[in-house]
Amino acid sequence: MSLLEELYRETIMIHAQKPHNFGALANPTVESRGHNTSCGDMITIYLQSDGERIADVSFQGQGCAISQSSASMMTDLVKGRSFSEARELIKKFKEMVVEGKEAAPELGDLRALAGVSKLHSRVKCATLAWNALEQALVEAQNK
Amino acid sequence: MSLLEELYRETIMIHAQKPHNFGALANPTVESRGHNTSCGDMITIYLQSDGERIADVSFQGQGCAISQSSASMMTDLVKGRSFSEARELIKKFKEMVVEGKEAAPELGDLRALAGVSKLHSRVKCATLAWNALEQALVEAQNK
Amino acid sequence: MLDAQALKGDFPIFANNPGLVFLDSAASSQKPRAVIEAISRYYEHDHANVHRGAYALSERATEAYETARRQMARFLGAQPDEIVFVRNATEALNLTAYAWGLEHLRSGDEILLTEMEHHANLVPWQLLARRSGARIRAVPFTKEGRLDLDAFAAMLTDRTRVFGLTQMSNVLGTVNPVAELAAAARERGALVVVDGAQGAPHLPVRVSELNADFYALSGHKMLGPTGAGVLWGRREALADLPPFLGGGNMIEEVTIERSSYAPPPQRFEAGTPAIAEAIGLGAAADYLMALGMENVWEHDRALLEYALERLAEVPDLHLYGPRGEDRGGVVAFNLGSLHPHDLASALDQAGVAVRSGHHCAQPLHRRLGVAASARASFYVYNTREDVERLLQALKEARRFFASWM
Amino acid sequence: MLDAQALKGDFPIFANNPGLVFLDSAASSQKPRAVIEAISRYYEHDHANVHRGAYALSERATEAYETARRQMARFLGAQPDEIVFVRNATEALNLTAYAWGLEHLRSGDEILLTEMEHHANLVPWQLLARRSGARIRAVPFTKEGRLDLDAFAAMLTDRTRVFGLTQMSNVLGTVNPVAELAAAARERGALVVVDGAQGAPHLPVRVSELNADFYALSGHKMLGPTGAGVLWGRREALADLPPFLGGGNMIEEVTIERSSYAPPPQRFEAGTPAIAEAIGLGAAADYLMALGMENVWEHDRALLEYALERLAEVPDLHLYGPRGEDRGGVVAFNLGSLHPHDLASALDQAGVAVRSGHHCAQPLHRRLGVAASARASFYVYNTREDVERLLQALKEARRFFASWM
Ligand SMILES: Cc1ncc(COP(=O)(O)O)c(C=O)c1O
Ligand SMILES: Cc1ncc(COP(=O)(O)O)c(C=O)c1O
Repeated sequence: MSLLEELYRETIMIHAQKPHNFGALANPTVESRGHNTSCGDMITIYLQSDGERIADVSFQGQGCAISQSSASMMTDLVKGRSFSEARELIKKFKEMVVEGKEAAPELGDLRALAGVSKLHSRVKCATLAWNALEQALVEAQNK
Repeated sequence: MSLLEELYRETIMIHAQKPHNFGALANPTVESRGHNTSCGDMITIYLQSDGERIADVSFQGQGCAISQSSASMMTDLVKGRSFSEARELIKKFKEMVVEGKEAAPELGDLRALAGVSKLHSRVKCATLAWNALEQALVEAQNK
Repeated sequence: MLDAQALKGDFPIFANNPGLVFLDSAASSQKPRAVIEAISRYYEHDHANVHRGAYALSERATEAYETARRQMARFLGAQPDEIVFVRNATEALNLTAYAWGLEHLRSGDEILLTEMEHHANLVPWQLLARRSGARIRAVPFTKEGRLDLDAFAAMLTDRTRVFGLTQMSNVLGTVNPVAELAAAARERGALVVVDGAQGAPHLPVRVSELNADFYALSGHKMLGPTGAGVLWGRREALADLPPFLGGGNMIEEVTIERSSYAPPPQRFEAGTPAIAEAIGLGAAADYLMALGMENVWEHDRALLEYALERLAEVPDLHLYGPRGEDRGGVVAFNLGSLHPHDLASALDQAGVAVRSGHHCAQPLHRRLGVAASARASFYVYNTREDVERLLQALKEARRFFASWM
Repeated sequence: MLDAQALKGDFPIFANNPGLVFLDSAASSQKPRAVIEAISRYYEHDHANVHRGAYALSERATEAYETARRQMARFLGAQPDEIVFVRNATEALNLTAYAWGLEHLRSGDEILLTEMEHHANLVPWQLLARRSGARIRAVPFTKEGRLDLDAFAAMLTDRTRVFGLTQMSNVLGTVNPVAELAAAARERGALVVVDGAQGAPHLPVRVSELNADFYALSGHKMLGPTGAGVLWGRREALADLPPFLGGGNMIEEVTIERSSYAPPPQRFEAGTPAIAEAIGLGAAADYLMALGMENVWEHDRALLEYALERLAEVPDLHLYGPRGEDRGGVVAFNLGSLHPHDLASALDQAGVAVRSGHHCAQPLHRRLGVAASARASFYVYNTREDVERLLQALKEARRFFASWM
C-alpha cells in the first residue's frame, strides 16, 4: 500500500466530503479559532459546556481532506465527554500523528489518520482542529 | 625596505606631528567635514575662496599619521591654486593611493604616501582630507 | 537557449536527490556549486568583520563584500552606491515603508497597491497606515489576470503618496507594465516602490528604466543564498531617506543624545552585514549574467508555453493567469474540487515538488474566488521532462482521487 | 580547560593563513569546519523554502530550521518559541525598540542606557526617542571601567520605561551585574533589554536567570555564520509585542486593509528567513556546548590574565578596563601618543590582527578621554603563543615609532 493509499482511506474521504458537526452552534459557550499559517487553512470550534463536560461541539471552516476529516471525527468522538477525557484523547491523538506512536484504540475511526505521522508537512493539517479544541477547553474553564 | 618603513617615512611623521595649516580659518567661505566611518576619524576643511581660486585653506580634526600628514601636505600644495588645478591634483593623488598608479611629480612631498596603495585599509585615511576638499570646492562654486 | 539538462549538473541538490522534479523556484531556487563554494571559500580563507578592520584579513573581507555590491549593481544596471544589502525582499519593502513612510505619510494620504501583491508588499504598508492614518487602496486585476488599467487611472489621485506594485506576480505569473504605470505615478508625485522578488530572478532588469524610486529583491530566489537581498534606490531617493535600523556602521558621530548618519548605502546597513551571503549573491548574479538574463527569460517562457499546452490535456484542471508574452514561468492551478494541499501531497509522492496554499497572496486568491491553489514554477534547471513528469503525476492524482472529485 | 592549539585545527582559516594571529573575535569570530559544512550540506541536500511547502524537501528544510531554533533554546536555557531568528544583535535591538517602543513610549518617558553601550544599543533608542519624545539617560562608568551603581540607583526612576545594557562591554571587557540591575529596573516597571552580543559567545548564559525581557545576540561572534542572530524574549514579553516587519509567514489572515498576526516566534520572522544561516548557527551552538561554555569562559579568562600580566612589560602602554573576575577576554589599549590606526597597521605587518578605532562605542571612548583605541580579543582558538606574538609585535612597533612618540 502506498503512503497515499494509506492516508487517503475511504473513512477519511467520506468524512472530508460530508463532515459531521459542521456549522456554528446557536449559542456556543466559547468559539475558538485555529490557523494553519503554512497554508492559510482555518477552522473555528464552537463549544457548548458548563466548564466540565462537552455538551455540544461543532466546527466550521475550510481546508484539506486531512483537516476536515480530522475535525469531523474529533467532534464525533469528544461530544458528551468530560474535559479530562477530552484532554486525554487530544494527547493520544497527538502522540499518534506527531510522534508516530501506535494508535490508541479509544481513538476509533481517527486511527485512519495514523499515516499522517509519516508526512510531516500534513501534521499541522491533522492537528488544526485539535489545537483549537484544546484552546476552547481552556477558555471554557476560565469562564 | 618593509612596507612599514616605506609608509612611515620621516616626511610623513614630521607632518603628522606638526601639521601645517592646522586650525580654523577666521572667515572661511565654506567648511566641509569628512568622516572616516571605519574608524571615526574626522577632519574639517576650511576654505577661503572667490569660487575660482583657493585663497586660503586649512584643516582641523584628529586622526592617524597618514590622515594628518596627508591633510597637512595637501593644504600646502593646493593653497593659491585654481579650482581646476586643485581638481587635477585630487585626481592625481587618488590615482596614486587608490589605484596604485605611479606618483605624479607635481604631487611633490605627497609622493611619500604612495605606499598606502598597498595597505587597502589605510586608503581611506589618506583620502579623508582630499574628499573633504573636493566637497568644499563644489560648495564654494555653488555659493 | 539554455541547456537545462546540462545546467542541472551545476546544482548538487539534483545529484543528491535522484528523480527530484523541483517546481518551486518561485518560493526559493536551488543553488549552483559556484555559489555554495563562494561561501565556503570565504569562510575558509578571508573571513573577518568588514569596514572596521586595520588588518589584511578584514581588508580582503571588505573587498569581497564591496565586489558583491558591484556585481549586484551590474546585474541591475545600477550604481554600486545605490545597492543596499538586506535579508530579503520583505526587509527591503519594510525598510522603505518605515524609513520613508514614518517620515512622510499623514492622515488622508493614500497608498496605492494592487490586488496581486504578495503579503510582503502589503502588510508593511498596513502597519504604516495604522501609524500614520493613511489609507490603502488596491488596483484590481481582470479575469485574465492583468491589472485593470482603467481602475488604476481612476485610483491614482493627488492623494496617492506611494504606489507599490510587483513586477511579476508570484501566482499568476503576470509581468506588469511597470515603467508605464510608474511614470504615471511619479508624475502625480507618488513614490514608486517595485517588488522585484519574482522579476529579478527571471527578467532582464535595468532598474534605471523602470521609473521607480525603490526596487526590492531576494537573493535566495535568484540562485543566491538565504539571508541576502537587495534594496535598490535611485541615488536621490536614497540620499533623502532617513535611517531605518540604527547601530554600528551607519553613523558618523554618536553622542548619548543624538547621532549623525553616514551616506547611503552604509546608512541603511546597520551592524555586521550578511557578508558571506552578499558574496554568495554576487556569485549568483555572475552565474546568471553568464547565462544571460534574456536566455533565462526565454527558457522560462518556452517551458511555460509547453506546460500550458500539455496541461490542457488534464480534465478538471483550472489554470490561473494570463496567456501571452507578459507572463513568466509560473502556473497556479486547482484540480476539480480537490484541496490543493491534498493534490500537492499526491504530486510529492510522485517526486514532483510543487507548493500549495495561498502563496502569501490571500487577497489575490480571494479575487480568484478560491482559498488556495497549487503552483508549479520553473527556472534555469527545469526541463521539458520535468513538465512531463508533472503532467503524469497530475493524471495519476486525478485517477487516485477520481471518486472524490 | 580547552586545548586551543588543537582547536585551531577545526578552523580552516588558520591552515589557509599560516602564521595568522587572529585577535579580533569580538568583532567577528572565525568558523569551525562543522559550521561551514552544515551550510554546504544543507544547500546540497535539503534546501527549499520553509514552512510553506507540501513536499519532502521543504519538510526537511523546515525540520532543520526548527532544529536550529531548539539548539539555540538549549544554548540559552530558553524555550524554542522564545527564540526569534534575526540577522544580528543590531536587528534584534532595533526590533525591540521599534515594536515595543513605537507602541508604548510617550513624551516624558525615559530610556535608561549606559555609557559603555555599543552603538547598536544606543542609536535605535535615539531614533525611537526622536519619534516618541522620550529622553535618553546613560549610566556612567567608573575610572576602573565598572558601571557606577550609585548613579544607576539615582537615575532609575518611575519615568524609566526601558533599561538597556550590555552584558559585557566590547571595549572594556567588563561583565555587568545584569541580573541584579535588571531586577531593580523591572521592579520599577521598566522593560529590560540586554545586549548579549559579547556575552553569549563567551559566558555561560541562562537567559531565564537574567531577569530580562529581551536578550540580543549575533551568531557571527559565536562561531556561527554571518546573517544569523537571535532575539530571545520572555514568553509573555513576546506574546504582548506587536509585529515589527510585515510580510509572509508572520500573518494569519490578510485582507487589503488589515491583517491578523501569527503567534511568536513566527510573528517576528517576516519573509523567507536566513535558513542556512540559522542551521549554521545551530551547529555553532552545538560546537560550543560540546566544549562547554564554562570552559570557554575559563579559557578566555586565563588568556586575559596572562595577557594583562605580559603586557605590563611594554612601557607607555595604556590599558583600559577593570581587573578582576568580572572581565572577559578583551584588551583595549593605546601605545603612547601613537594613533591606534598606525599601531594596528604595524601589528598587522607582523601578522597580528587587532582592531583599531572607536569599536562602535564613541560615548565610551569620550568618557575614557580618547578618540580611539586598539583592541585585542580572545576566543577558543587563541593560545598563549598568540599573546606572546602580540607582545613581541607591540615591542617592535614601539621601537619602530620610538622617535615619534
Ligand atoms: C556589545 C555589542 N553589541 C552589539 C554589537 C553589534 O553586533 P552586530 O554588528 O553583529 O549586530 C556588537 C558587535 O559589534 C557588540 O560588541
Ligand atoms: C512577489 C513576491 N514578493 C515578495 C516575496 C517575499 O520574498 P522573501 O520571502 O524572500 O522576502 C516573494 C516571495 O515569497 C514574492 O514572490
